[in-house]
Amino acid sequence: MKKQVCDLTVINNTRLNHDNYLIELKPSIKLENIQPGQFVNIQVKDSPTTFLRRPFSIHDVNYYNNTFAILVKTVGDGTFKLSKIEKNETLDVVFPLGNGFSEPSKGEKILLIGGGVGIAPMMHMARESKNIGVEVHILLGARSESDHILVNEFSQFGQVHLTTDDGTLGIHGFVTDHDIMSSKWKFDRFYCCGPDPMMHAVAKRAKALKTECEVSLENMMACGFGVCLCCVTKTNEGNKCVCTEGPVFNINDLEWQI
Amino acid sequence: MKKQVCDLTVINNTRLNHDNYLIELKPSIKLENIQPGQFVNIQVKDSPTTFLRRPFSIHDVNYYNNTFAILVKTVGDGTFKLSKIEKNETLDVVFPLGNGFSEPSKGEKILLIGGGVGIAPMMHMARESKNIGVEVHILLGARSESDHILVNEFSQFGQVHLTTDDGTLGIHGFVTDHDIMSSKWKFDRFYCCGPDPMMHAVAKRAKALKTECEVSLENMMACGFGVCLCCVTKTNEGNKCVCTEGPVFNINDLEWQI
Amino acid sequence: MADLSVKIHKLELKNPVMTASGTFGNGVEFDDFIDVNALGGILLKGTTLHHREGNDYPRMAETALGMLNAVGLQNKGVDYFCKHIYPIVSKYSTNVIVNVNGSTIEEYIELTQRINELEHIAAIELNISCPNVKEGGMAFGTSCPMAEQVTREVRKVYDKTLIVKLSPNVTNIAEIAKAVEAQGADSVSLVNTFLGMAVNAETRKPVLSTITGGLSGPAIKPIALRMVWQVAQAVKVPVIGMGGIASATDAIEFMLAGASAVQIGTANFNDPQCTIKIIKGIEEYLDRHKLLSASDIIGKLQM
Amino acid sequence: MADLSVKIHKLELKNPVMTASGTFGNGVEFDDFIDVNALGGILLKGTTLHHREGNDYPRMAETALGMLNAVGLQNKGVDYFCKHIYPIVSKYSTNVIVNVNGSTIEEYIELTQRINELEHIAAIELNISCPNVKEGGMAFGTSCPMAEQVTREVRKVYDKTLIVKLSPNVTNIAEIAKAVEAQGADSVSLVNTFLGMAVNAETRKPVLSTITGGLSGPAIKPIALRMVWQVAQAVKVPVIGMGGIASATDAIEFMLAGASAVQIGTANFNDPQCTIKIIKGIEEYLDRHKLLSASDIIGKLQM
Ligand SMILES: Cc1cc2nc3c(=O)[nH]c(=O)nc-3n(C[C@H](O)[C@H](O)[C@H](O)COP(=O)(O)OP(=O)(O)OC[C@H]3O[C@@H](n4cnc5c(N)ncnc54)[C@H](O)[C@@H]3O)c2cc1C
Ligand SMILES: Cc1cc2nc3c(=O)[nH]c(=O)nc-3n(C[C@H](O)[C@H](O)[C@H](O)COP(=O)(O)OP(=O)(O)OC[C@H]3O[C@@H](n4cnc5c(N)ncnc54)[C@H](O)[C@@H]3O)c2cc1C
Ligand SMILES: Cc1cc2nc3c(=O)[nH]c(=O)nc-3n(C[C@H](O)[C@H](O)[C@H](O)COP(=O)(O)O)c2cc1C
Ligand SMILES: Cc1cc2nc3c(=O)[nH]c(=O)nc-3n(C[C@H](O)[C@H](O)[C@H](O)COP(=O)(O)O)c2cc1C
Ligand code: FES
Ligand code: FES
Repeated sequence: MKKQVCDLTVINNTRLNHDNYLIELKPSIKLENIQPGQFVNIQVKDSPTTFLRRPFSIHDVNYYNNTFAILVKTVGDGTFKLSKIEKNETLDVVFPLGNGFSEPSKGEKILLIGGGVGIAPMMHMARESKNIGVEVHILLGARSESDHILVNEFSQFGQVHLTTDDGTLGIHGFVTDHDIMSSKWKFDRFYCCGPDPMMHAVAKRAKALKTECEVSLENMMACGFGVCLCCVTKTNEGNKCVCTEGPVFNINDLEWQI
Repeated sequence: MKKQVCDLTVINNTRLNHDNYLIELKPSIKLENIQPGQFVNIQVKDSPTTFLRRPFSIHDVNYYNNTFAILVKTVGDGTFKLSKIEKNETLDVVFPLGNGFSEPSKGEKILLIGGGVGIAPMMHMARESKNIGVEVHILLGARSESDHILVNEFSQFGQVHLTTDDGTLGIHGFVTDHDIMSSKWKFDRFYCCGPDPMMHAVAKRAKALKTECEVSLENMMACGFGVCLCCVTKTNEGNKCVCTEGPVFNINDLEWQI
Repeated sequence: MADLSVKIHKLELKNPVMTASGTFGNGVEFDDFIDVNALGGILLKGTTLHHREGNDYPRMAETALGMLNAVGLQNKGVDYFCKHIYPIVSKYSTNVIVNVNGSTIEEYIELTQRINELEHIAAIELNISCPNVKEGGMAFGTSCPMAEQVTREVRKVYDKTLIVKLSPNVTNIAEIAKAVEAQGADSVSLVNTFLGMAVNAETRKPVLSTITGGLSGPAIKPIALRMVWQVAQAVKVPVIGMGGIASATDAIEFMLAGASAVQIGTANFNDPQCTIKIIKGIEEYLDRHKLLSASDIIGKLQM
Repeated sequence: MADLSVKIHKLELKNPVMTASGTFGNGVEFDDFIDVNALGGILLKGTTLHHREGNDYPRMAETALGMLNAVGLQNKGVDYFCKHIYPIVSKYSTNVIVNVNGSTIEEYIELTQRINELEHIAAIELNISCPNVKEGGMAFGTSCPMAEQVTREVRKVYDKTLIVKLSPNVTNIAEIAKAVEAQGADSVSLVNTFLGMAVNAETRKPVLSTITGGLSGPAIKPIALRMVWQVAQAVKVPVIGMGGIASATDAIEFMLAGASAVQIGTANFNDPQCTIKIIKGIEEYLDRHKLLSASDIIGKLQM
């Protein structure tokens, strides 16, 4: 759909755990064709330290109710203020932004890999992929048991695999330590979003396995729609804007040292 | 009492009319000896346009409950944010600041004149003056009937006289148009706080009547405790700081063209 | 309804609100958000003779009501511009202005000549104030002799409206403004960004790949406003003011201080529709103050 | 617990946190709020040879995370200072520094000589950067030859620690810093305020009685930090950094950029106890990063 800047109504703000909030938003215009991996850019009011908008992945879309959700992890004042937003308040949002993940084909087997709040774009991706007849596996990594959220929700769309850095839930270690990322599983595609070191590790594994792999980058952004040129990442074709030419990139196009 | 900077708990925030709020605050230290006319300086959080603290007169003191109140009129984002403060939240306040009105003597007859939110310091003044056996009259001016607040509360301490610019309540006109300010009343002192033009008009009348008159100024302040030298007013002895050498001045000391 | 039109040399602006170079892309990025033709004019992103990759990421740091950028004039060069961007921006009926950058006088001249051939480009803005490039850029804008020289040489090869964009990183901006005016500038625009820096205390490293970058946004408004006021008193050519403008009130302040038009930069990031709101706000202000035209506020600060 | 002490020439500071002149009165105004002796040093308000009334009200305008002031060095002159203020501030065990202002070289010299006689004044800060006075002030700080001359002459009559306070309103602050260092300055402090302006769009008048004033507060931090970094690389004498510091993190950023100590100005208005919090925060930072002393962060920015 066309890019918009509009006030969205908060339908729900649910605290999921100590630092994650699921905020459901309803626009007055009709949602259509939101690609998994696209994001929104939100104006945070009443925060003297938050000058620029804050970008968040579109977590899930409900076309029937005409709502979508974002998953917000509190890391600074901007996300803190957002976490306090209440039902019926409005948020000034620019959306939808960026390019989503490339669509898998019917019959393919894909692995969605989310680390920390990088799980955010994966719900919409899991839902859409299952809808078109793709076999979806979801690998979620977190620091500790209490950091794992939305596991049940993900399991509607495919088998969920878990890791924790401290071994309190699932496999002890990083996502790349999980057996699901080993050669025997033969996925057609990896889709990954999470902290940079994790995405690098996943990309390295993908290269080794010769599996197609897309990653969603979270570069710092000033505008979010391609005019400031602040959010660039190096690609084979020179600097590209993460906000408009990403945030999703095929790892083969990136100049990562892996 | 000694100047403090501390977090005060909001005991109550009562909306009095469309733009006036009465906020009751409780410090953890003991309140003593707050002079009528002294003020507090409040840090406004979550307002990107409110960089400096905002000064407010101490409206009333309840030594028994160890609380005091301020009267806030919303005029910009700082006062707007303050008006939204809720019970049990805290405010970061520097207080008590400035010098109060000079104390009338027992048996004297005084007129307290408040225009708009300039009525704020007069409640504490009225209460304290009545306590020491002074005959208190209170003259309140406002734009219109709906702008008059706290009339009943004031009437506990003396006779209340009202004016409105539009004639909807009390005498039609400015405070100086009220008969109570005519020569026949023979007040010992006028104490006045309000918009500049009003204070000038009152001062002029006081000079004509040869009545002692003190006014409380509201110059823009950066610090509130005498270090920035931004809040000065011209006096017979040169520039003086309104925050530490005022806010209350005897009109004879000011270089007003009246 | 007040007449909002203003003139910058030969340019007729239907209103005094333009966009600042580097913050508005080529305009087309805003087509989804606003009617670009409703603006007084648009400044395209900084163009150079040759393709430039710009600086490494990170190029941005958020600061107190402002931001630092270190983009470093990333652009595909003038050939690409003429072939691919010019045909697109030619569709706009508003004034389309190219922001011209060089590392040498020769580059400025050659680039200007190329732009001069483009019928639909109404003016150029000579950027002698970019703080984010190693060669040229701000060096031209912080030295009177260099500012004079580049203006003089470019003037020789350009006969449409020549705007020179000044750097605020100088002791005396009015002096530079007078110098470029004397060499034939038809207008001066100011300010470009202030050279600033951000440090990450935890990593003990500069935030930007280039260490320093250019500060923009509301934080700089008081300094920009002072400079516009000083320059407007010093020169006769029209002044285009910018620096932290985010509301109609901000724009009006710059106009009162002497700006014939304003440019909106960083505010476009926060609100892609702000330019339209600012135009409306200026109109409302004029009507409320019973003023008949935008020119009734230009330089009308009362002392 | 880390060793917080730093040295500025002969001054031994128990920690790198001082207060900025004009924002801390004579210290005594803060006795109710903090233990002034816990600070590394205090800068008293700007003093002149003769009594000055300062500028007319309004002297202040609030801006985006900053403020403009146009106080204009209101003070009662050096006689009054020696008689009434010096006896009071002598009670402090911390370093007490006088901020010295003149409209002519002769005034600077005479004032310095008077201050030189005061045993408990550890150093002077030569203010060649006040933007709010008609004569002298910033003129000395924005011209290399004048900055050199005033430093040279004052140096001749002063043998304690001589700090020269630089103006940020210049094209090349490192050059001025080098010039005053060459003339014998024992340290440079920067930045003073940026010349700015505020306009009231409704009344169409300047907000300040003096039209322009000095900008301070968080808004200026990125520019001040850049200047401190440039100056620290250019001179060998210790650099005292300031401009928008409001937290320990801010202070640490300035120290990483090369400041041996910092001054806290406008933040004192918002939180009269901020200096003490900043000292604690620096201590915590050093401990958390397992650094033994404040000097382990001075100029330790990693490129
Ligand atoms: C395309 C995109 C999609 C995103 N999706 C989500 C999402 O779905 N849910 C979510 O919770 N967050 C998401 N983020 C990150 C989110 O935008 C930041 O966490 C947020 O901007 C932080 O704002 P703040 O004011 O709370 O923190 P700040 O006070 O600005 O920063 C707090 C700390 O976080 C760091 N930080 C802030 N932003 C980033 C960033 N973009 N990359 C790396 N470090 C950063 C800062 O350096 C600082 O250390 C996304 C970012 C991008 C670019
Ligand atoms: C000693 C003193 C005592 C005060 N007591 C009270 C009180 O008891 N109750 C109360 O409601 N207000 C009082 N005020 C005024 C109050 O401080 C201001 O209304 C408040 O600071 C405005 O903040 P804001 O952010 O809402 O408005 P801003 O957005 O800062 O300003 C809104 C408008 O009000 C004007 N304005 C703001 N402050 C002042 C001022 N000091 N003088 C004149 N115009 C101003 C601005 O120029 C602007 O036009 C007092 C002021 C002083 C100096
Ligand atoms: C991300 C970014 C890129 C910019 N690129 C250019 C440029 O290419 N050429 C130029 O003259 N100015 C450039 N500028 C400066 C702006 O045009 C403007 O002068 C400055 O940002 C001040 O205005 P503002 O505070 O409204 O943003 C850029 C500014 C930003 C923030
Ligand atoms: C109200 C006020 C008065 C000042 N007076 C002086 C002064 O007398 N002498 C001086 O050298 N600097 C003076 N300054 C400048 C400060 O010392 C400091 O250099 C500047 O404010 C930047 O630091 P900050 O952002 O921490 O405030 C004054 C600043 C303010 C805000
Ligand atoms: S964030 Fe501005 S171009 Fe990507
Ligand atoms: S407000 Fe700072 S001295 Fe009065």
